[in-house]
Amino acid sequence: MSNNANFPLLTLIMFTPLAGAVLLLFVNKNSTNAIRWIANGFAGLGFLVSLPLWFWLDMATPDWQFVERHEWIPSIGAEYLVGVDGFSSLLILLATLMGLIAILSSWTAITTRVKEYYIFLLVLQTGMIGAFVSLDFLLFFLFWEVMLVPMYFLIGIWGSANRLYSAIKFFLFTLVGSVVMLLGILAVYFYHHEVTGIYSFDITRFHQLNMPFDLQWWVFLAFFLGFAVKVPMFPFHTWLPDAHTDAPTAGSVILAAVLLKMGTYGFIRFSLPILPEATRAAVPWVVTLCIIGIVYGALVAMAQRDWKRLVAYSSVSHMGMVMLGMFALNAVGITGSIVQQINHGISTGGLFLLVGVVYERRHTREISEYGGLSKVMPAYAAIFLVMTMSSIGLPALNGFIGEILILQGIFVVNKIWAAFAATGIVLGAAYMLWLYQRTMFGTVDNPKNENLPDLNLREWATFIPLLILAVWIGLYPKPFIDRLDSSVVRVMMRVNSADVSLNAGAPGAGVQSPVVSSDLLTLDGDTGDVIELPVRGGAR
Amino acid sequence: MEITPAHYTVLSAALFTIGVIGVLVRRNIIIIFMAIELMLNAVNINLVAHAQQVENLVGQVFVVFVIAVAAAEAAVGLGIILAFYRNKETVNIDEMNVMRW
Amino acid sequence: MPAGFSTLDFYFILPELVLTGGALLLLLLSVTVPKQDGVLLGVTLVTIATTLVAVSAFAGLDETVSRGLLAIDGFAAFFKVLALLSAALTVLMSAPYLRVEGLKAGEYYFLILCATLGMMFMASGLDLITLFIGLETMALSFYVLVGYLKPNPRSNEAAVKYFLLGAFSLGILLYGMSLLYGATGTTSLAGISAALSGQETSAVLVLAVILVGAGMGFKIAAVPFHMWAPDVYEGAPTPVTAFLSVGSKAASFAMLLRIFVEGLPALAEEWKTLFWGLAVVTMTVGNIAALTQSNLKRMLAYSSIAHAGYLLIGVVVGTERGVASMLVYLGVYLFMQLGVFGIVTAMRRGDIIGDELKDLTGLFKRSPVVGFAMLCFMLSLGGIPPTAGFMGKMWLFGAAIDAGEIWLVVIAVLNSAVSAYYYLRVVVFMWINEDEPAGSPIAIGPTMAVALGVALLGTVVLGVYPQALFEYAQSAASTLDGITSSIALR
Amino acid sequence: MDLIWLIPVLPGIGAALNGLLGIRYFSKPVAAAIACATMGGALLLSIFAFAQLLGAEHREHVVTLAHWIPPIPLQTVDGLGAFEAPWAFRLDPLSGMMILIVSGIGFLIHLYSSSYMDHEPRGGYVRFFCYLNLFCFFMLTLVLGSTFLVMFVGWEGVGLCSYLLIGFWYHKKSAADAGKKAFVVNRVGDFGFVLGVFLIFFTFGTIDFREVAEAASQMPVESAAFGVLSTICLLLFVGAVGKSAQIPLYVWLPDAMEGPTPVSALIHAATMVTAGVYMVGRNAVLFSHAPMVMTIVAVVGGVTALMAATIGLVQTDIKKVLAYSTVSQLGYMFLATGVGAFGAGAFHLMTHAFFKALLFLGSGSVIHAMNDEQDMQKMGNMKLYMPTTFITMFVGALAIAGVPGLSGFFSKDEILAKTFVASPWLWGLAVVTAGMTAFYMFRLIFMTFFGEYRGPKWGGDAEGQADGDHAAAADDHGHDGAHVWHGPHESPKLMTVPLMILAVGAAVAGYVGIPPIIGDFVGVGNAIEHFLEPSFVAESAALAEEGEHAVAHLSHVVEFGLMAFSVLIAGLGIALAYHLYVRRPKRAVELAENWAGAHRVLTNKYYVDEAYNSTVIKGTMGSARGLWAVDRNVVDGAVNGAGWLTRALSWVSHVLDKYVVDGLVNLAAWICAEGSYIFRRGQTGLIQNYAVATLFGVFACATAFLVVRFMG
Repeated sequence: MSNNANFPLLTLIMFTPLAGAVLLLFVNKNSTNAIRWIANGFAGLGFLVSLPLWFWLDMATPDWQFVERHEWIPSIGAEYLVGVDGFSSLLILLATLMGLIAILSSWTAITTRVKEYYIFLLVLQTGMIGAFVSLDFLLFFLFWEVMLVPMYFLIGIWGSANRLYSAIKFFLFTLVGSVVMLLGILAVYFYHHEVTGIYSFDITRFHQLNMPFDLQWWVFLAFFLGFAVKVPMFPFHTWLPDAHTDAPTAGSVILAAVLLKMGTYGFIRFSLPILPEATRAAVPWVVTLCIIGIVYGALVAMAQRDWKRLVAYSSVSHMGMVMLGMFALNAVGITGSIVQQINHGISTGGLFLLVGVVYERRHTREISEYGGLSKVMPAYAAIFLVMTMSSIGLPALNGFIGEILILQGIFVVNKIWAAFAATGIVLGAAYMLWLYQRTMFGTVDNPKNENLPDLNLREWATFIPLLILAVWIGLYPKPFIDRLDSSVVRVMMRVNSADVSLNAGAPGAGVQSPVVSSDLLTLDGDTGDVIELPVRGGAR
Repeated sequence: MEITPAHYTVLSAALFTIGVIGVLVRRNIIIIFMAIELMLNAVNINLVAHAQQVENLVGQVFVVFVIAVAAAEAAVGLGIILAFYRNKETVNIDEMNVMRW
Repeated sequence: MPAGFSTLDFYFILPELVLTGGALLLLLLSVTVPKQDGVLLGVTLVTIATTLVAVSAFAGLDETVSRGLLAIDGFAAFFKVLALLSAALTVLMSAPYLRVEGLKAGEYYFLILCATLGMMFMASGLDLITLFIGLETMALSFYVLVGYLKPNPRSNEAAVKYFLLGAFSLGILLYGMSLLYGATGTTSLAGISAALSGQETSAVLVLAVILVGAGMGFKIAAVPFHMWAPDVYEGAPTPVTAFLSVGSKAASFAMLLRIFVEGLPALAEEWKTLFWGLAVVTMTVGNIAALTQSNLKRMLAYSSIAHAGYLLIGVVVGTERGVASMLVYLGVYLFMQLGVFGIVTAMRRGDIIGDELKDLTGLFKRSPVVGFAMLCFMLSLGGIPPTAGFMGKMWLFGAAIDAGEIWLVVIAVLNSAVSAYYYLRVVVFMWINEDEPAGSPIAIGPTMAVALGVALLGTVVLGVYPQALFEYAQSAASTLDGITSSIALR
Repeated sequence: MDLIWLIPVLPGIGAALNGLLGIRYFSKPVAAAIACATMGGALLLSIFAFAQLLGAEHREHVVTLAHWIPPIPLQTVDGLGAFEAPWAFRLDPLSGMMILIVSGIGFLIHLYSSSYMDHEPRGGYVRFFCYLNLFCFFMLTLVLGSTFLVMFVGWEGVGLCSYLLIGFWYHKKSAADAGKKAFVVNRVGDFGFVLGVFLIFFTFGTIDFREVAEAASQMPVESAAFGVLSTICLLLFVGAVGKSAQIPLYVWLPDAMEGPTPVSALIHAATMVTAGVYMVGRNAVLFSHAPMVMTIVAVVGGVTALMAATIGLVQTDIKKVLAYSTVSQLGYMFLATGVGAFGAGAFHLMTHAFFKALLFLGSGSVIHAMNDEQDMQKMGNMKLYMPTTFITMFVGALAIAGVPGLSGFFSKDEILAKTFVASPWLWGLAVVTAGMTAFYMFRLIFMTFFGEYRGPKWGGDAEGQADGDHAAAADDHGHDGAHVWHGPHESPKLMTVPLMILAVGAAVAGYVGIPPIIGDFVGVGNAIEHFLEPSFVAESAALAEEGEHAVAHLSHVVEFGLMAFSVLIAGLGIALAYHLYVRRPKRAVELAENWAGAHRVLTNKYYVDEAYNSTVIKGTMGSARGLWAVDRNVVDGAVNGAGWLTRALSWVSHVLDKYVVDGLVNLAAWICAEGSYIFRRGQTGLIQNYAVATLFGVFACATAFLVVRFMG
């Protein structure tokens, strides 16, 4: 186990924001500037402490890294088990970065109940990171649900007109999905106990489980509901436009950039490797939903008059793309899917930030209220252009890398699917450029827009990291793709071991390797499947 | 005709049913309470009859407890009804619907 | 079975004796030392504490005493602890309430202790008669407690309703018991179990199961025997409602488990089916009816009905895991439910009744700590991590999945999602609605602070680190006779 | 040659400098200097590289900079492969020619623009050069890219720049619309292109041009069945159709004339639009293995050439004429590639780049002189005011018309000859087109430079200044009323010098490709075709094909006849134009009136835009709106699936919509709430009702058991 130093890095990353939240509890709620500085400070600190994940991550090992394992609820076998691989480390970095940006972007946007606002954002941050680092399924679920509450408040208190409705819709939708998912988790847990005699929520153990197909199928459905709502996949997406539209800017940014990734993360981390046969069986169905989502999201986006809602629907389309790559079930598709998750975080997060900038100035999101912003806010228009291009997958920007990998991945599986999905490219360009044209181009018709100030320094600071990332991933995605290798191989070993041989012997190949034979158990008598007991569940 | 425990059981059932119907149809709280006492007494008959049938005394012991509890219940119950009457000047059960929905 | 009583039998009921002594002392003091509410409170708490110590002294025992009438086992001990804890918290939150309402404290505490005594017997009774006596001891005390606000027509009405319907359901319960006695010739649970094993199920036995089930269903407020609950919860003094919804419910579940798991394993198929149906309708009706309530106490009544539905899942599962998960849930439920009612109690101040939802408006702004506590309780009731309610539900649903009760548990999780709506509504009033609240700020006295503090601590700590409770419940459940350790998956 | 990656990167640096710093800090001359300098650098490097290439034995050089997408295992037809994409650039004869064209013409246009755009405010000026440099960066990447994906970077990048530059005057709605249209239509083509790339990887396990060509050359020619190679080629051709504005995706190009004229010259004449032709040429091996697709290419090219030429006959906007001419000429190039004459296509690409850039820049000069007037009906006799522009444009027109001795003659003749071999029908199309080309080009020349001056008055004349929309348009362009127009005038040196250089190019560029019929006399071969040959064949096949090359040639007599015929046709076209527009201008109007129907169809460009608008665009937007309505009302409302009826009703009724619909979620919520009220109503407060409920429970249970027990 590499990187398994005694230093509890992940715990530190996870709880830094929470520490900030706790500290904020003791600050007078009227000293808003102090609160802002503290919140920004802790968010920045949170990002800084997460940086070692980039530099210290060992890309050569197939094992989990930075693992911490402590007893938690021994009577049911739940543990405080955290660890990362390339995939989750990237998402954590995305979360800490976007969290920092979201908090920074709120400086002037939020003027009421400032203290609570930052506390919720910081708690949310801890929840997100916690979900990404958890290797214990119960712990994961705990964090997964913890995120709901602060997000609910962020939408409900600081949102716009329809905020209560949107907040509750978000909450209930996600809750329904996740409670059903909990049932799936428990089913796997008990099955694991049945065949091994060990009570454990350790997903590295679950990753070695060979469940009978029927059970897999049901558990898959349960997981699917939980994750698909979060992604969100068509037809479970209806909460998203509402939530995005009504959330405050930072909420939208976090929601789009990180929270949605929970769903896709869940699929890659749990559904695929734990339930490989069911996953394979579900491919046509899921892909159908993905394609519908891609086209549907794009078309509906085109009809929007609300700037934020348009971006929200584009999210539906993009996340459909992400799911599509994943269910190609080959290395290129899954890599593309993960890269596209990061990209979506950057570009859609950026787009929401951009909407937030003008919303703060004009307090409207009606597209028709704008026009000709290029003239009054040239820098803004330029950044918006880059984000738009990143969003529609212009080569040499980040979105392209993800899209091309996803489409190539799905293409070798089924050409027709790829063709349908690729229509998203055309439609994506259409609605984004139309948006760009309606807002940035034309003459400044609306007198209220004539004196809008361009970006200030703080706003620049929120965009610069995103721009850098967009160009970096677009031009040289290798560092990102390289660190996904072992994560992808881990999944591939389970769902499609035929397609990983290129890397056999290289990173990740060990995932399959030595297991103890002393405890070979036969399940279900008739099937004669043999379950191999994990010797080293990866993270011992 | 010999009177068997089965006959008592039938009697008990009938008495119980009368009690239940009493509870359901009467309007006066006191009478409803009496109907409930009828139900309890149906239970008592049942217990005694069964005690006879199974040839042990447990049933009869049970009856003693039931009677005692019924007495206690009557005491508490009448007190409560009295308090209610003091406030509302009525013991009509139809007028007892301040709290609903 | 020993031939007669011995001093040993008295030794084993030492906790109950202590409690009785304390209660009697209290009654005496209330007559002799007027206006000494503090003293009375102290005596009550000391009594409860001493009893608690005594109960824990017997922890780990697994004895059948008093000629098979009582069990001194982990299961009983667990429920006794629950009863005593809920009594203690109720007493703590009652003190300021009694002052506001101008009620006599001595009798009140006495009745609480009596009810607790009844609960303790319900937990350890091994004979239908003992259980019946325990049940009535508790019920009679509650009849009076519910109507304790004598000048208040709502309280009166609640008392009458509770009393009449309680007596009515008692009749049904007793009739069922008499049928059981008739069929088996004994009232001892072990005897009934032995007599029934291998016996063909007869219609009479089924009827007995239904009648006993209905009687117990009334006590735990299972649909359709729940109708009293909303009215009584609303009308009763708030701390009594709290005690009723926690202590009485827990003790009734203890009795229910004793009767069905220990006494009627032979009829397991029948009563599991019965409780399956009851569980489904109970949680569904409870949750849906709660959606539109505007009175907080009434809403909590429906929520408590819904929770009874969840708890019934544990009965349906009926395995050791199922029972253990029920115990966990009851333990968790104690903290969160008492916490909520504690806050509702605290809302009663000056001229304000404070049990309407809109009374909560801006609560967070007025007193953030109370608002935060309420948030935790609501999340916990809704089963959302990281609160205790989640751990309870998770484990309850887990037991059901383990037992293959998939559909039941699917219905349950959907219900729990629905329930989030009305719990969040409370949160909306407290946190989000910005209108200026009416009335004086909430003052939290020291006793109330302790009560709320304990409840909050329990809710949060058990949500993050429930190991102790899990372990305790597990060991308690394993001492229940006739329990099957596990049912194979599917 | 290892530094070829610098060729695109240099303008990239220029763009970055101007974009990041320039917009805020640079003055106009500085920005223009940076842009021109980087382009000049690129041009020098290109010349240098090209010279090295000429001298090299092995005329292919690949430079791999770094991994872009590192290898990831992926299934292909032949088992497990690895998908990877390096940042690799390839210099070979074809790309060598292209970089010369791009950087050469690009450089000239940079120079030209520095003067042409001078009346832009500083910010816009710098922005323009930023975009222009960026375009060159992407265009050079496109032509130098060694794999399909690197090419695609440039491919999409030029699309973006085209979008930005067409919409450069974004405050004009038409400009912004045109930019968007260009991008989206191109994306439709890209859709085909990427699918083609995917299929290429799936088939060959690589996306490197050379490797693909080698692998394809080993596969049988798909003359009988429409196999995988044909599919690939068809998909790639869809991409080319989009980029190079062929039927049915040509509609964006005429609209693209909304951009500044240098942009039209660079992007929409000389370079970007030829990318499709370049790409097909780049994949010559693939295409020659797919004869059916070749036929499609040829037919599409031929038909486009004719159709665009017919539209060009009647346009009065000077730039629109040139735009349709460009579409038409691009059709010519596709016709050439379609009949297998890749060399001829590339040759025409090059000559076209010269004369069309020349014509566009010339027209820009005219427009500039006319104070942004583009309507030829308002010009006339301009040769008087701007002789340099007139002479250079005249040369360009002669070249495009195919007058012997000028560049267009050689390349067009080459194409006609090759087409005749392949299909006389297509040859017929091409010749008719050639005639039309000559006609409309000289129509343009005559309307603009000859005849009466028909434009607005100038000087202190207030009426002339206030003249309707024309003045307003001028203001829009940033003149801000401060700039007073002093009538048509010759453009400054910075503009005319590029024109002259291009005119020379347009005149002599053809001599690199002297057709054998003439070349044989003077002892010069067709240098360019021979030079480009290695780019169009697989390495392994190159030697083998050496011998059979001559087989396709026509006899000299036939070729000479064809050549003479096409020259005759061109001459006829010019003569007709002279007749109609110089000698008897009224005749043209009469003709238009006599043939009003045809004329209207042509002026309205066959109503293709309208057709697209009413089908594709309306359809898309309609489905978008419809789906949104569905999303708001149905999907959202369908969570429980019980809401069909409700939804249908709410559709009609806004009131219902408010309370019942926003979807199924709300419906579910509504059902719960209603259920809640029902349950509440059950709670009557009456004890006896409660007791009844209890009894009901008991009876229900008992009945259930009875039923199960005794019935079941």
